[in-house]
Amino acid sequence: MSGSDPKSALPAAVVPDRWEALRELTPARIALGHTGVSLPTKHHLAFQMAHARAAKAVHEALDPDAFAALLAARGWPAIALSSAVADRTEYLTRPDRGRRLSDASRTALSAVVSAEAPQLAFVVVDGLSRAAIESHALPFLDAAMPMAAEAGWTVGPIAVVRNGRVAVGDEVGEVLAATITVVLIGERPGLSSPDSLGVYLTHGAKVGTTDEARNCISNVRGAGLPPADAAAKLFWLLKESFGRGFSGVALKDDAPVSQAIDGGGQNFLTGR
Amino acid sequence: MSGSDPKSALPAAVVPDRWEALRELTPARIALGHTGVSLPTKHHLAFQMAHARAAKAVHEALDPDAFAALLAARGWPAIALSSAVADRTEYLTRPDRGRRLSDASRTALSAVVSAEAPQLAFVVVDGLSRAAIESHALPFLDAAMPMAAEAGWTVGPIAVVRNGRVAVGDEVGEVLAATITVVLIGERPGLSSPDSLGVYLTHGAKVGTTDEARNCISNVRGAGLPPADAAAKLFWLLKESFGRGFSGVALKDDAPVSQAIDGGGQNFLTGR
Amino acid sequence: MGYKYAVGHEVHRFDTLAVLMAKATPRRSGDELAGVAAADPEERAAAQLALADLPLKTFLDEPLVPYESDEVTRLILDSHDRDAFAPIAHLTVGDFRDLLLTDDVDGAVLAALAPGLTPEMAAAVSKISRNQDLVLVAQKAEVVTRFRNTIGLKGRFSTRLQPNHPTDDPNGIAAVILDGLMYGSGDAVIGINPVSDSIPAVMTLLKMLDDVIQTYAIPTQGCILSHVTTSLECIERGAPVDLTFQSIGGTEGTNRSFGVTLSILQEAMEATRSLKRGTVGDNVMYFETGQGSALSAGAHHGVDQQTLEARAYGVARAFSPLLVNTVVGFIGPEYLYDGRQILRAGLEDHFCGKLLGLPMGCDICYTNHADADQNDMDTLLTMLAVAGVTYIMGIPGSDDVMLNYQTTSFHDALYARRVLGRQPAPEFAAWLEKTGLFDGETLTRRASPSGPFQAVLEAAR
Amino acid sequence: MGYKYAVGHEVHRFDTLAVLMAKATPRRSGDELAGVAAADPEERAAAQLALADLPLKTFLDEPLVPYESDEVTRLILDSHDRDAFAPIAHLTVGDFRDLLLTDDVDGAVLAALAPGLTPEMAAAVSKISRNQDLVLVAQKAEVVTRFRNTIGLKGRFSTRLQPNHPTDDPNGIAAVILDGLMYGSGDAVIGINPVSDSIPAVMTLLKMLDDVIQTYAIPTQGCILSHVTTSLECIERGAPVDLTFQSIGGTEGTNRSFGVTLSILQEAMEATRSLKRGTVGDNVMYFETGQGSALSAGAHHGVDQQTLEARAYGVARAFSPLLVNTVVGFIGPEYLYDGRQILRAGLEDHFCGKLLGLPMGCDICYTNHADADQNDMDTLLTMLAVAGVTYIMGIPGSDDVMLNYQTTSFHDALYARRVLGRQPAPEFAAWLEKTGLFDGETLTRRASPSGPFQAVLEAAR
Ligand code: B12
Ligand code: B12
Repeated sequence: MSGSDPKSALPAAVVPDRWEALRELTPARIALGHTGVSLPTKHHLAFQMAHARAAKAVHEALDPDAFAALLAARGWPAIALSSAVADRTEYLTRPDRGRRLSDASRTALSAVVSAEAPQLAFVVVDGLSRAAIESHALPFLDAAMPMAAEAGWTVGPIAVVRNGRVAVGDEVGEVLAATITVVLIGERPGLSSPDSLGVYLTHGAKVGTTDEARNCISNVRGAGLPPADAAAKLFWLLKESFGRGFSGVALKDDAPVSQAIDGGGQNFLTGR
Repeated sequence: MSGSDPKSALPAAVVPDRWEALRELTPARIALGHTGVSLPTKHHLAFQMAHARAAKAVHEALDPDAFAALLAARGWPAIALSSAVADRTEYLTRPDRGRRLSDASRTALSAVVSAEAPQLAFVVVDGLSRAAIESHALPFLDAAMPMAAEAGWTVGPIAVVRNGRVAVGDEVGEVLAATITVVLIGERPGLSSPDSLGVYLTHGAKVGTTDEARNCISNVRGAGLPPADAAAKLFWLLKESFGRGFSGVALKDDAPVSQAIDGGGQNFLTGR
Repeated sequence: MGYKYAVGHEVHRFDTLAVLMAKATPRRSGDELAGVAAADPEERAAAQLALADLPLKTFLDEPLVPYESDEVTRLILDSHDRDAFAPIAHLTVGDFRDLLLTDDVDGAVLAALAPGLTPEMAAAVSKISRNQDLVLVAQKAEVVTRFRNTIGLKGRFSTRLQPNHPTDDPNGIAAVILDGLMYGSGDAVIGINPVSDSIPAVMTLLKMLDDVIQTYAIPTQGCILSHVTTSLECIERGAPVDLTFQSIGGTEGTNRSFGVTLSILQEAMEATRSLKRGTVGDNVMYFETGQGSALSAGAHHGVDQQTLEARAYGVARAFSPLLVNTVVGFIGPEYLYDGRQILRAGLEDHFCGKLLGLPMGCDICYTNHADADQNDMDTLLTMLAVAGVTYIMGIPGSDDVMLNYQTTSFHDALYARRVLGRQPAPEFAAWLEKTGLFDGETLTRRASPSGPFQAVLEAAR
Repeated sequence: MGYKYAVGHEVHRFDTLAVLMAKATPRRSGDELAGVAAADPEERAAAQLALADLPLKTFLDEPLVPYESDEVTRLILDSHDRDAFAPIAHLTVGDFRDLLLTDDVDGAVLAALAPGLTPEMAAAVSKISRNQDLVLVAQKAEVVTRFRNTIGLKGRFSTRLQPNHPTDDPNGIAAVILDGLMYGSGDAVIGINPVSDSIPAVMTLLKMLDDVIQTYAIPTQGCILSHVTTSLECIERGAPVDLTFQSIGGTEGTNRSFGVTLSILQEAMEATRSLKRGTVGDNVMYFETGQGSALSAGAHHGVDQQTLEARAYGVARAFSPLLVNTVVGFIGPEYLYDGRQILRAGLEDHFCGKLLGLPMGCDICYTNHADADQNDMDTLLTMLAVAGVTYIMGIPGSDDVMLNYQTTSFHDALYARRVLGRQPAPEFAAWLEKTGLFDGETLTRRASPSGPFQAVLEAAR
């Protein structure tokens, strides 16, 4: 948009905000300025475009075979599965089906169950963001798998589920008879965060488990919690959960907080 | 809804209107009363139901064969046709297709064209109300056909068109080379008038004709203009149109008005 | 020539200004029917971004409908006021939106700008505006017109009393008029759509309407919404015509399909004015419009329906109408598919009309073949009332028993007045008080109206 | 047992009260998912007609969710105030709608009725109400609550400042708080959703929020929206907690899936009150709700989602909250498919909450997987503002960068205040004036704020 013309009787419309420098501190859309009480055209239309693109991305499902192959290439046994949902459109309105494996997948998964139940099962689910899985699931597992190995926890085959919800992990965990099931899932995409990964931990997961029995690590991504840090947080929670025999609301994250999060030194607004 | 309870501190809600007797004069929803400034529950919900039923009726198309058979039974040559629309859902969003005959129908119609072009062509079209055709098209034609015969006008085969718009008559008229084409069509259904018939007269109709070139007789139905009266009005317009060689905006209905319509005697509101 | 916008690797191209305008329009079935709509929301957003960068003056240089062959284009460009345009001549469409939203732009500034705006400019800025912008800007505008009362003042909200009857029966129509008056309706106009085009029938109704207004000394105007040529004939024959009505569209071809030209409208305005029936002003024309009519007439020139609708306002303003009305959901789902599309179109139309300096009302309505219901209408009604709509329709129980569609009821209008504290036109409000029909303050009916209505109500018991 | 309604030859039967309620509900995807929705609009209309004839007292005799196994049902029925109910005890649901709309029923009458209403009664009457009824009735209600300022007065319109950050970084959060304050946001609460459930991280944020409020002497309250048990632990550890937050649902099972019970909520309310941090009142709870959560938890008992939502308000009102908020489009299309369903649900929720005597706000929002956009939000925002919504969310540029959804922006709130002449809570408005941040009258930013903000803004250049 062009600047104002000095010959014009009408004043420049957009009033910028004086604290644009604070944008460094947050990905939030601050200091947008205003025209009257309203959002300037520039920001309004940028938002429209971001929304159009975000909404489009929701309709892409993961290719579980390709992703399972990546895992296998790392030497981790993996199996490609699908939820009971038929397609992406159905996925949006049928969470009940997204929480269950398809019949074929349940059969396939049952076929790989080993005699000894694993302590840990990882379940990789596209959820609402394929991009989250494609960008952050491998880095996360690259950090988490060695930790598990070091801790001596047995790990079942990694399930990769297309069109799944968080609770699809319950069925996987139940079939594998895992002590703790960890679901990596694509969180719903935000305008500024198309690739946010969520990590859900459930002790003794089985079909019908509800959310009070899980713990959650959210916003795993570049601008959020880096995958490696998320794996470290998971590790802390896993230890607690194995130790106490449960997960969920009663299991609080009481690990010491890193410098970055407790604000480092001074807060610019309070001076404290 | 029950009346008010004398023990209650709260007054009766619905205030009736004192002119309910005027309802005799009009099918309009007058004298509904009010609660505060709002419509009483009773009338609000009756309206909802009427709307649900009216909206449902829109989705029913005419069976042109059955209707053509009825016409044939009266000794009038008739032909069942269809517009270029595939189904009722498409009908609603594709008026362009509803204005054209399907390829098959055009071929079929061409096959019945006679050497001598008719002066008059009737086209019966379901439009937005199959019920209008089923209720009023025969009574209308029962009055109109003898008038045409008496006037000595030659009449082409009656076309019965499913899923058509007014302008589908233009293609029929063009194929038949009729001097004047008269379309009987189901008007969009109202809440209180599911079966309203419209009659459109076009002199020299051909594909591409627009509405300024037509005349219209609307609201042909029980509570509106009775079919026989509509036929009489059409007869007046036909005579004028044949005489002057055109139809449309420039052809005004200047026939004397019946008692009923010029108000009979006194108007209750003005006393004049 | 052409316009483009790049997003990431993709470049969106828009070959012509008409394509750019069409693709920048929020989704609606009519543009899809015409084959001019954006393929998806991303293309739409790209078109909006490209349109925002377009200099406003482009619309003066590149007519969307050819100047040579279209009298509406000629009217718009020939009557464009360059001086009024000067203060915004350097702006892009995006800048213009920003400007309209500033606090400095108030009703007076908008009024001064109006003659400098073409309908295409108004349409363009509406396309890149959010619903809230359409409300906020329109609310600032004040367009005042007069005939026997004063329409459009701030804080006022008027209604057309629409007493249609399937056989034009004068007693049936009178019954609805009485019902409406008792509900405080009718300050914009008492306007009857006659079911027939019969000149004697229309003469009868004109006489009856005049009798009602005289008998009860109602400070309002009457109108029979027959074809303009029928009204002209009635004037010729000495009928008491307050306002002359006509449906209009945004291209010469559309108007031709309606059986009108600019010169017929001019003739009608002059003939109606010559009767000098207005007491406080001489705005004598009443126009109705609605998105989709140009496409229906095959006269849309590849231009989107909302832009053509704004061009219809360009026609209207040449005749200083008392009232203009977008009959927004009237035609059906082929142009506006559902409640959401009707809502958006209603807000756009009202905004564009007000920006162009017109006394915009809205027939907030839907048909039984559209995917819409009373709740959708309540929503649009509330939005438009906040936006300061000049008037809406008033029909008993929302059901037009002749035109076969649903519009706002007498009750609906009272709801809007109540929740937003709006009043009828001042002369009419005073009359309601005086006749004891209605308490203007609380909008409640009085138990026993005094004056001339007493007898008629007594008889109707 | 059973209910029926005859239309023409057809008789519509509804086997149970739950079926009747569900089928009378305007269409939404969540009820279709649960398999309880009406088959078509005709069945819906029939259910509404049958529901209108149902005596209100039926809801006292026939619990939709069993009394024995559900503590929410027990709470609702055991705390029902028969005296307050007496004036309407003889009414049907339809009569009740009629009554609510009368002029005699004003804010005071509504307040007196509230303890006599069960959530199911409120839900039932909302189901047979048009959008305009939901606005008109809610507008009459006045629910006032207090902590450090006064929320909910007539003519006021508050906002929660929601400065979320994807890593809970205190400086990042502070940047958004500043942005919001400069736009006049935050009088309802400054409320942060922490990305983690880490107790130390939450402690840090609580301290920071308290510092901000103290440093600038802002007459408002802070809240960290962690799980109630986390808040309790923080109180234990001496953190400065103003308000305690919790998501709640309308059945015991839903709440259990959220990890809460009524007794935990009671404990939280008492612990928070014991800190005595409020200056003008002691409403210390903040609740969020939203249609669909019960079905998601498999705890819906075959009851429609809107009725269960109203039951969540039944839970809320037992704890005298400062704020209640329906996060209407938050979960996604499986419960509310598109803008139209979100709009209707938002109006219903607000209406039911106000009827039950709650300080209802609305998170006017949508996700990227729903068929909704900013225009839909503008519409709901305008409707709710007319309806007198207590507060809405304020987020920079509508984009929550942690929760991943779109809600109302600081600008949106100013729009609503501007077009409807609403003001922030009185204490907060006075503070905005005093600090020179903001001109309360015109809602425009002042060129140079005085006081403590000057330095911080200078540094941010
Ligand atoms: C929808 C409608 C319109 C729409 C048409 C939209 C469209 N393009 O689809 C709009 C708003 C543009 C319109 C305009 C006018 N209309 Co009109 N319209 C109707 C309505 C409500 C429904 C018609 C219908 O259901 N048709 C059936 C469907 C299935 O077929 P369709 O092919 O889609 O419809 C076509 C015709 O309806 C035609 N059409 C619409 N109105 C008119 C009017 C005349 C005189 C003619 C010849 C054709 C015509 O337009 C459609 C597209 O071609 C009727 C009232 C009714 N109850 O029927 C009045 C009605 C037919 N219209 C009427 C009038 C007067 C007009 C106008 C002349 C008003 C004016 N002063 O300008 C204009 C111009 C008409 C023209 N020459 O084009 C009168 C006719 C009176 C008479 N006996 O002559 C009616 C009866 C309403 C009334 N009483 O006022 N109209
Ligand atoms: C949608 C949502 C909700 C919805 C869930 C709706 C539904 N039933 O579908 C509602 C509003 C009910 C909700 C409630 C709560 N939520 Co929540 N929620 C989210 C959100 C925005 C998106 C989740 C998502 O995309 N999932 C992926 C989809 C594809 O899978 P899904 O199977 O459909 O989703 C399931 C899970 O998301 C689960 N879920 C949702 N929230 C939570 C929270 C916890 C702790 C757990 C274990 C599970 C869980 O519910 C869904 C159905 O089972 C995330 C933030 C984010 N950016 O991801 C926060 C988030 C996960 N929720 C959070 C919190 C704190 C809660 C509450 C505990 C708040 C409270 N104080 O009560 C409650 C109760 C949760 C519970 N135990 O059930 C936090 C978790 C923080 C943490 N690290 O533990 C997050 C990260 C947001 C935040 N920062 O505040 N939530």
